[in-house]
Amino acid sequence: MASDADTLTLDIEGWEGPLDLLLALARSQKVDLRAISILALVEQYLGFIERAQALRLEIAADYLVMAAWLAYLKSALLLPRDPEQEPSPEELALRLQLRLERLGAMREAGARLMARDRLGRDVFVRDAPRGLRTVRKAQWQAEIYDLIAAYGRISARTRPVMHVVADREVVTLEAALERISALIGARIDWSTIESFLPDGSDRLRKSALASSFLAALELAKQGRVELRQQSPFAPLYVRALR
Amino acid sequence: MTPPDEFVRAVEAVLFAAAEPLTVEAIRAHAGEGDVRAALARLTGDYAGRGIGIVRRGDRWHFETAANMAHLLRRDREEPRKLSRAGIETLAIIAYHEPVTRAEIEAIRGVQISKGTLDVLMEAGWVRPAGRREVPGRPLMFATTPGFLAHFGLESRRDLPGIADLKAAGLLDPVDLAMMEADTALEVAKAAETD
Amino acid sequence: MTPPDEFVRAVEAVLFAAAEPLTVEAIRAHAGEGDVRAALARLTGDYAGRGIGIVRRGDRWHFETAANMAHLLRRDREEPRKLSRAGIETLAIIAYHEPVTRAEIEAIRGVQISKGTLDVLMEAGWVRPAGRREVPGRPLMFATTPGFLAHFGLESRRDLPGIADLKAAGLLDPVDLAMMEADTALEVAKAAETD
Repeated sequence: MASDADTLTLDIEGWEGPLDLLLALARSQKVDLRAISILALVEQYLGFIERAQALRLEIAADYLVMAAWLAYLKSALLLPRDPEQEPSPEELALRLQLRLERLGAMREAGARLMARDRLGRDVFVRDAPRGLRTVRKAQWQAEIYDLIAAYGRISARTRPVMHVVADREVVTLEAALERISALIGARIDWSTIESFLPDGSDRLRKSALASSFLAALELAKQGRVELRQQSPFAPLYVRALR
Repeated sequence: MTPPDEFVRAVEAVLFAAAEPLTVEAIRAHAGEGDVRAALARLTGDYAGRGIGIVRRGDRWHFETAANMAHLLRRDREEPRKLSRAGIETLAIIAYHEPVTRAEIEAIRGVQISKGTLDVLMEAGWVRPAGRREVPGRPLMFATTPGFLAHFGLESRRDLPGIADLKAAGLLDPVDLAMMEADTALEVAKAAETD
Repeated sequence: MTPPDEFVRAVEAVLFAAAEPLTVEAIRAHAGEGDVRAALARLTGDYAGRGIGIVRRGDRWHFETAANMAHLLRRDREEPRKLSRAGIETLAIIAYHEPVTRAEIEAIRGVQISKGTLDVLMEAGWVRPAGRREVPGRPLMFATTPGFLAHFGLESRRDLPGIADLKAAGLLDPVDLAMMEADTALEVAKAAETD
């Protein structure tokens, strides 16, 4: 099995995403997709990504996300059960297998479709049919594709393509963090978040409020402040945590 | 009637699929070695009394509908005609924006439309006058018909793909845009010439 | 074999002369009153084993050459449009699952559909927009066309290769986007933790 995996070229470009790569690896197990070993498949995938990384190939983020998820799945399958966990690792493994089966089935179906006797390649209609007298006076023809392609064409022609976002002046999160960190030590009791806003400048008020709110959340996460609010949309209070 | 042998079947298929009447040599070039004349004689017999048949015109052979079937087919035959680009664009604008006036259509298309364009759409039964807009000049508005929905297999106008769908399908590609603009410039130039 | 009666001959001639596959109603509009279905059954029998035949594609009928004549006729003919792998898979997914949304196609393939893939299938006349799914966002659905059946020589979607087995194996069940999204959410959560 290892040798099969080795023969796969390390050309990440050749795969249409992680699921495609997983399907190719699963196929290399040379068993029915319903009988593949998910653990072995996870090993193969992680090994593949490791080798690609060792060769310093650039790997798209979705491959790494899949690698992280598969690593998680592997540990969940191997570690003692957590009965609370929903869905169970077995369920997740089954879903992965089902997705591979489904993709595999559609790939095969596509190949079988393409191999059929196709009109214009294998079977033919008359090359120059004479056509029938039409029931209506003139038979104007157009397909739905023509219609929507035409609208796309008009929209593309008339729609501005460039979108320029004006560089707006804002109060940055860093500035708000600095300001609240500096002020919070001096306050003893709860203060509203608005009381931390810089004076004056009505122009930047909304931006300052948004940044200060984020800064307060960040400081709470760091365990430096605590937050209080009576009800939704009620004033938000901040106090240093001691 | 005994079933035809392989060679007769081949001659039959070749004659059927051909774009024009074929000589015996041309038939042989496709059907392979065999007695083409005998096969043609056999086929002529097989099709006697049917709705279609094999006929000889000079030294060429072809399939034709039987002569006494002509009344079903020949009378007032009109070529199916494909809608012009101006026609399909105008129809698309009406479908997406109805009801619209002619001036609005021109504003969206960025090009004037000729009177014939709307006439064709109405003749096809896809577009109808839909009242007048209550602005100075009271211009006529246009909208699509149930026949339009039927022809394009739509249940309602809401089934038309939206701008986001078009974009996702690659129908709003900026690359095309450059090409289209070139086309439009050409069209305008041509229109100016013919005026 | 008894010679065909006038009505069968008329149906035969109409089908032969038509530029595209015809529905029973369209045949009747030309051939006049009569049992069109019986005539089609009779003709199908008459042409069995010949070099050409009458076939059914969806609810339409047409004449075409027999499949095993391909080797004689294929020469000097252009290959029909070559589809990319993504195009073939997308077409298969639409045909076996129709109607499906773009998101469902992407969930099965595990990758986004690149621009142009659906476009090419629609341009080929094999795929069409087929209404919207009544879920948030009202995404457009896609389905195959009569042209798809005609091109791939299918009497109906039931004739899609292996469709009965796939259905029995549960591989054509509606795509559970929520389930796939749940997996993805987990993926992202895990990825965030490992960062």
